[in-house]
Amino acid sequence: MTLRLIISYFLMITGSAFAIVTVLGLLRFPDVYTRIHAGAVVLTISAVLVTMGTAIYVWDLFLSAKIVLIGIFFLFSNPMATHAIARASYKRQIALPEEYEIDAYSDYLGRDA
Amino acid sequence: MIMGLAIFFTILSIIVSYRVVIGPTITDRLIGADTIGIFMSLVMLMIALEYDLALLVDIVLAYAVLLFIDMLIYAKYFEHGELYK
Amino acid sequence: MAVLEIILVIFLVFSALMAVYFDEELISIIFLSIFSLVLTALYLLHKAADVALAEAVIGAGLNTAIFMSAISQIRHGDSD
Amino acid sequence: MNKLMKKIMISVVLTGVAFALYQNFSLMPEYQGLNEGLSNYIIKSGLNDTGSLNLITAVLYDYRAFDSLGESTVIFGAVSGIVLILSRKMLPVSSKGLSFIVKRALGIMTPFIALFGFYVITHGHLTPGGGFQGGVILAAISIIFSIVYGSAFDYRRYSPQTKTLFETGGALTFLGLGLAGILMEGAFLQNLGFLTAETGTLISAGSIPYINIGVGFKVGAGLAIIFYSMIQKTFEEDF
Repeated sequence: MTLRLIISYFLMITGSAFAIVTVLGLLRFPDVYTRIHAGAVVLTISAVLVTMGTAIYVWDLFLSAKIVLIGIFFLFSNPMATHAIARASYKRQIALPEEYEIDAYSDYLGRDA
Repeated sequence: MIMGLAIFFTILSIIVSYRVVIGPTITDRLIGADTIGIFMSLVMLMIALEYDLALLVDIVLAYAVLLFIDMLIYAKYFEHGELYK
Repeated sequence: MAVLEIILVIFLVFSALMAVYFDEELISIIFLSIFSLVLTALYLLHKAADVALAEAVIGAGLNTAIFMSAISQIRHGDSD
Repeated sequence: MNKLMKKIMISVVLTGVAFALYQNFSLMPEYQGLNEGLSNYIIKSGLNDTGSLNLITAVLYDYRAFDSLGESTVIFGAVSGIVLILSRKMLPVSSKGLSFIVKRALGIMTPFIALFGFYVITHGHLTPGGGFQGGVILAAISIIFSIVYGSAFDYRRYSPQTKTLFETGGALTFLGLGLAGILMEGAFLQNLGFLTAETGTLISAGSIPYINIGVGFKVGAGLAIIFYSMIQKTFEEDF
């Protein structure tokens, strides 16, 4: 049980804890947009932590580089995909309330056209 | 440890598929499908590590790329109602 | 190893049943992509790397793109 | 006169096909039973015969390359049918696309996706993958263009003429390597022996990497044509 294995197990277990938080958020949050928040932020950090842990676990130059590449790809792709889905569902008025107190995004969209 | 993590993520994705089945709006289902995709690609990574085969990691990368493109296609369809715009 | 295989097969059958169960096509497409995903993991578990890559590429990328374009052709006009 | 020329050309092509088929049939080994012969033979001596580490690629593009030619012909037929039915002239192209964040980020990510597709294609004889899988990843680039940046961008960057050029170029590469096999080795799609290098390097395994590149371009361009034809807007005036 070297230090490297301890670090990699720590990263993997932390990522798994974040994954549990993701599932709890997806199942228990009351609203669509809060669920999107759970699926974007926490899921990304979970996937990145687990991939970093596995990259330290294997500790081989090319294989670790490839796994780190997968982690970087998750870091970029998952927030962007959830952003696109959230924007689409905002534009299609899915599960939005009737009246807003603050709605900054519609001002932005009106400027963006 | 590695196989335990793979089983753990598989069970988590089965639990998430409850949201995909029951989700009231289509956005819930899409977010659930995205979550299941990332969990299962982590499962594939664990399987590749368990067998200690470097060439299985390519498949995880290919799947991650195509999952992202899938999500963009869904988002395009729900934003514009068609794929042409 | 055997436990993971049993869980994956149960998940596979579940997603296939759900893809047939729903009436709306979009949900069926989502469950079909989940189905091909689980099938890819099963192929990887049996060390069939080439088939797994083909299944991932076709099931995830190609099927969804073609099905979504077909749906956008069919439903164009009444979706708004 | 025109009909006569057509008949002469058809008979010349048919004679060529008959010659290739006769060459192949004369080289067939004796049937040895299902368990004894084929799979054990390929596992035992596939590496020596072809120089390809990935035995599935060895089967697909060396032992059974004629089948792969048939499969890519099927894709060609599908593309032709879909384009014939669905394509329309004078299209209004649109460039709305997705949001600014996705556009800017995919501008950074798209070259790496293309690089990964080329990696899967060119390492087909060393790692899992090959022409078909890498070709689908290349077709995903065209899908990204028409999804994220709007179909006008896809039309401007890779017009349908360019895609057709890529597709026919890939098919002609495949056929040309087959004819080179006839000329140099004596059978259609025989592996070219003089291209073989040390096993495990990138340029080895005879003509398999070049067939992979041809099939990759063909499949990628064909699927991009199918997707671009299928997302087109239908006009109400047409009906």
